[in-house]
Amino acid sequence: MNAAERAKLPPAKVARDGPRLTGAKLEERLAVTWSNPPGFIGWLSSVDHKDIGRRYVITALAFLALAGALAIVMRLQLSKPDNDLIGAARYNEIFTMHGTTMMFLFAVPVMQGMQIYLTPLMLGTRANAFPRLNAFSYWTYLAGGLLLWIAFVLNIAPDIGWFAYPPLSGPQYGVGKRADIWAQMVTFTEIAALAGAVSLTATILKQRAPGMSLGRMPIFVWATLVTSLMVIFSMPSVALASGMLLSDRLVGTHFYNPAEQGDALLWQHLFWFFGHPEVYIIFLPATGFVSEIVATFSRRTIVFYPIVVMALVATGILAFGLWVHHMFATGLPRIGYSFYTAASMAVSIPTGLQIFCWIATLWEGRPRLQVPLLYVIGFIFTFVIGGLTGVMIAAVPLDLQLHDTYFIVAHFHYVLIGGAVFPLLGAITYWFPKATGRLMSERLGKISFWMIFLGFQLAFFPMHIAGINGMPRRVYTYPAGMGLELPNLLSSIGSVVVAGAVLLFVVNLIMSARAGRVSPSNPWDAPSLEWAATCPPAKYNFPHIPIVDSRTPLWDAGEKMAVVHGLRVNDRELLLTTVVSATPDMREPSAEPSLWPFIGTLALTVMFVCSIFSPWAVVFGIVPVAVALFAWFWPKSLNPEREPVIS
Amino acid sequence: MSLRFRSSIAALALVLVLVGCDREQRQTRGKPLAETIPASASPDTVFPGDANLPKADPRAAAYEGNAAAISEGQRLYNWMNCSGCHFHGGGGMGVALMDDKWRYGGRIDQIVATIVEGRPNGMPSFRGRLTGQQVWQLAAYVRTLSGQERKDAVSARADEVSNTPPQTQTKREPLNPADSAEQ
Amino acid sequence: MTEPRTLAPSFIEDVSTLPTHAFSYRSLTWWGIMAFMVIEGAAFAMAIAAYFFLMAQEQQWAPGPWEPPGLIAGTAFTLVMLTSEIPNTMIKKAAEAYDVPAVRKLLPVMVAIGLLLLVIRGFEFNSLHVLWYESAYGSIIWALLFLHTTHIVTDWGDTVVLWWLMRTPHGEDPRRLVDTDENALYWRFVWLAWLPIYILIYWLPRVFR
Amino acid sequence: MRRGAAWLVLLLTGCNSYQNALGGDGAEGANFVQLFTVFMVVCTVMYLIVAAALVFALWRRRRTALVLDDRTHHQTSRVVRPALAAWTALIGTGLVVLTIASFFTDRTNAAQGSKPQIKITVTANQWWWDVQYRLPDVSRNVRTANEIHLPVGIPVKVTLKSNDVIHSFWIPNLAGKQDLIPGRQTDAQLLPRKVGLYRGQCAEFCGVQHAQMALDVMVESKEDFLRWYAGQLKPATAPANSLQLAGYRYFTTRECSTCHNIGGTPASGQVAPDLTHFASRRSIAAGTLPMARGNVYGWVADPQSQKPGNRMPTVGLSANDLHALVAYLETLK
Repeated sequence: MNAAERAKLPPAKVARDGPRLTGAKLEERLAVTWSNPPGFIGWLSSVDHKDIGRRYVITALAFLALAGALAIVMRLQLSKPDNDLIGAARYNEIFTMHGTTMMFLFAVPVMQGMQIYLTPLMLGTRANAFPRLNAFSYWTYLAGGLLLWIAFVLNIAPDIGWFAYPPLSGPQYGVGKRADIWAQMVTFTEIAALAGAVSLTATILKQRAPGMSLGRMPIFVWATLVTSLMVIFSMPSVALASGMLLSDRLVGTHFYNPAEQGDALLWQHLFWFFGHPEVYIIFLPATGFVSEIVATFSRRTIVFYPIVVMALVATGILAFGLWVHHMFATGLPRIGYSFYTAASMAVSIPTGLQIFCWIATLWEGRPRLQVPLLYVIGFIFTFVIGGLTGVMIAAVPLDLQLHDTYFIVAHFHYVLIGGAVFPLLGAITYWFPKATGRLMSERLGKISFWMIFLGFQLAFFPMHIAGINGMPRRVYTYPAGMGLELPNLLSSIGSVVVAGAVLLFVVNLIMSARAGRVSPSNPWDAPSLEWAATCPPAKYNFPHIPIVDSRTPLWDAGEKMAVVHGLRVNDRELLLTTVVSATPDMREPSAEPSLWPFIGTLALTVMFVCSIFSPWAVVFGIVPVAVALFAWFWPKSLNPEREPVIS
Repeated sequence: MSLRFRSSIAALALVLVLVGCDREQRQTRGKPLAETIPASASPDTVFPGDANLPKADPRAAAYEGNAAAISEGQRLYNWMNCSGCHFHGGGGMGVALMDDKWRYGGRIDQIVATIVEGRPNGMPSFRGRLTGQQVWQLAAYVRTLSGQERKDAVSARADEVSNTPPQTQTKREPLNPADSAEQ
Repeated sequence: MTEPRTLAPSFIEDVSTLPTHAFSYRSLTWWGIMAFMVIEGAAFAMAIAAYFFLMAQEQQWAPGPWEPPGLIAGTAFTLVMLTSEIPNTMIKKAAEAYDVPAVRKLLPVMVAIGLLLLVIRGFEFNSLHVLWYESAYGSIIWALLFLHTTHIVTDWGDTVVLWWLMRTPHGEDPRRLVDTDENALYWRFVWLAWLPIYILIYWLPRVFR
Repeated sequence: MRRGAAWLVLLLTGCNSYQNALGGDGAEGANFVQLFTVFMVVCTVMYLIVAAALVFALWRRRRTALVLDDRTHHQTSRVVRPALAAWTALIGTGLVVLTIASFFTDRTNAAQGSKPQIKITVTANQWWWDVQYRLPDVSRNVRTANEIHLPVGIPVKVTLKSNDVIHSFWIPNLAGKQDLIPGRQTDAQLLPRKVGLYRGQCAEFCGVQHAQMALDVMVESKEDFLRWYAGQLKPATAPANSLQLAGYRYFTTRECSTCHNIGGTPASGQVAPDLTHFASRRSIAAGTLPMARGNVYGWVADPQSQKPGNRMPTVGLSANDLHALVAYLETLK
């Protein structure tokens, strides 16, 4: 029977004579089908979204620790005026490493890691779309991070700041290979982010549990969808910009050379067209965490779900119209600035509405003050300050004073730590039992929360004052007598407190993972599907794909969980549903574990690193990359087995 | 984890060590080498095409292929208005620096001597006008114009009007026979 | 802390009768391909924006001493690309009709066309009348052409492998016909993306001279 | 609460007068202070509303049952909808007010530079400022470095250029910042309102010594300014004794003059700060060191230890040459 004939048969007539399985027997078979190959090779080959997501989060936390250590070094250097703890050149490398690592190697990847881990569980599916792409995403991210940090160890770290303005990063002033390493690191991380975003988008659109229409998706999934689309639309811009920078530096193009009618501002436009959305790529998943935590710990659904979703979408769209507010001091036509001022201020409307909905949910519900909710409360108290200083610097006359000062440093740490890291820590505490099967210590959790919350205010609030007192950002020293001694000393003390709190959080993580209280499958009595899986989830996530008919399936389920039956057990079969209403549509096999994504990353790494030195590396290096990709996509041998089905 | 980690470290370290990380070392004060003018390289010991070359100067190693030194040299090349006569290596009133013809030798210490002493037919002496370190930096840059320096230490172009191909692509011109014999 | 609710399954719906492949937006990979087309489309859009940004720096375009690029190679390339949509559509239709022999016959045509395009592309680089290091104008023209060439190369490689794959027994699997269908879709993106670039490289430097 | 207290304490203890965005000593600076106050008030009110609502929401049901009520977790009480409308209206109004305030302040700032009476070109270099006063009569132009003198109450137009990378010109007391971008020309308008000494600083990261790229700004009465200007027009003081003469000789014939210019002498380098009236300035090396004999010694002897990575090489002067040079430089009032 050839393909054409087979396809003409009505689908229901396909021969099925496998055993109908259920209960423990079914789980046994599924566990075999969905397990990784044994040993280290199997570990490298894993395409399980839970493995990938966990690796992403742990790696990102390691980079957080490294970049945090650099922050402490910087704070020590700045703790008193005219300090000579570290020299100017080293300081510049350190703040570049700190910013670059935090933005590209911590904030974006950690959010994506959480999304990769949680999304399929929340959607009630067994794997994400394109699992090998997802594995490739992680390896590429790791390669980019290693490139940057190995360069730092070898004393050729970039020293151009995390936004690398040419001409300082260009061929004449960016001496050596430092700027190239920065630009290639950006290429790695942006390929990783794009690969992850493609996988997440397809997962969300096609793999939702039957009945989970768009209007019933958990808000975190909405945030993930918006974020992934933002990655898809914004990252190409920085890819192009850093590609042009590399070609300026390597083959002497003139994109950023004013003497040959290039323009240094071209970089700033391209970079911030990516760079501003990037802030929301970090922040929106955090608001997703907040919505989930608030709903669970208030024990009621989020008030005005449609408004929260619209706010996410609106923020995602507005984010692309703001980039010029990073360039108010560049002397562009003044009249155009008003538009960007208005747009930048307008962003506070959707954010303000989200905050309203959270507070209203707490007000309507019965809040339980456990650690995840404490982080949310800390988030609101802190983030709102950052949001309001953001409104200030959207105004051109204010920005011209405050731009590039410590006021800005304070602002974006309030937004990024208060707005993203606090919810992240809450989210880690919240989903920790899901990933490990054990609960984190509540007592240690509370201590570290209060330390980080108060330490943060101590470290970053005085920076507002330092900025107003005339301290530009990115200075390795400052003279005495300018009113900068006290704010800087307080900041330094606060930063040490924050570091201690983060350390305590990590201690709590490790101790609880080993010996924490064993968690039931739904320890917080949460409403969303990930809590229908066991803690930690089985490799196949769900023995039966659940059917959903509300936004809070676990609260509304009653005694029994509605599920579908009829998926293969000897094959990694997924249920695809329609994009809007999520009615069951197709069954499709998901990719098996494979070493090729890892090999593909190795080939890519060789190509990228060598292309720092010679343009020909792109030509010759693409061949092994192509070989790896084709091996990766080559279908597995045709499977003549009959179709055993579940249930 | 550990194997993958170790192998990437090894691979990257290999690449980076091969290119030499000290190639980017900034020496702001010209230490520890004494920055004086090479005594052996006075005009009467250097003749066109002379095979009687003095031994290579040990200081050369600190400047040849050093990205920071070459970059400083590039800046000085403009500051000292070398391009006024030599243009961007193509030559004009002064001799071309992009080609393989080195009347007074193309080794870095020979170029240092040329800059310090000056040469007949218009090349002024910079003795006492530049510090020793600056002269060496300048000489290191001049060598890149004919592709003598490693490509990973030079910059593709400066932020100026350029009518030469990018320096990272400059073909390495052979030095004249007398010099190649020495090497 | 409430006790975990053990939720026993209640079997509501049988999905075993659902198909295991489908064309167009029902397929999962279709969404992946769309996402990649959006990514690459965004990259082209940014490159085009950069082109206009750099154009605004100049008094005339093409600037200074540079002649606008020669038209022959670029126009020939455009014509071949447009013509290639005929076999491309045929492949797409054949795949959707499960006509494996037709797909096997037509794919080498696309491979040959890709090869021809790459050869013409070589002549295009030669007819730009400017080098990438001569001015920002040269840089952006080369960048646009280079960016598009990478798409020709990747899709050509993809088509070669697909051709090979379809000649194996795998070709009988309807899921591979979905792949073929989506490869044809991607080729449409490649030539559609070329049209604005063709105008930017070859015609604007004449119009604004 | 914590916020307000911190503001108070830190502002009172940590205030300086000569590099402070809240100084308000120029027209634009004063506009900033006004607008900043408006924003602070509005933002503080908004913050207090959010904080109060959050605290109240948490406090309201803190002792009610801990068990999930299956029946009520979807219902919304009646007050929430009006509260949402009120909140949206409040944010909307607040933003409109702030946007309008910002727009009109920006218009005022832009208008104030329309009739400048003095034109200055400031060119940024890694890591110092080249300052040139431009007059219709070119022979009366003055060139100095790292120091600007301005007469009080007179509008000034500053043309901004860069010789290398992007810098940013920022004198917080007088006005907001403006970038100096190679290949582009930008402008800043200054209208100083109060006599005094201010400090400006580069605000865009520009390389290894970005931290030490400051600018002294003297706002003087018109008479003082004119007296200073007349002084600047004069050529450099001639050496008066043999030590100074030796310094003069060294300067004009050796490494110094390759880069530095001293008006009225053969030293005519153009790539480093003009030193014609070096000793009359307040600081050395773009605000790195205060002007004092010891600092001049330290700087000339080994600039790389004072400001590592800067473009002035350590020459390796002999003790005699160093004494002579410093003696000569000190005469350049």
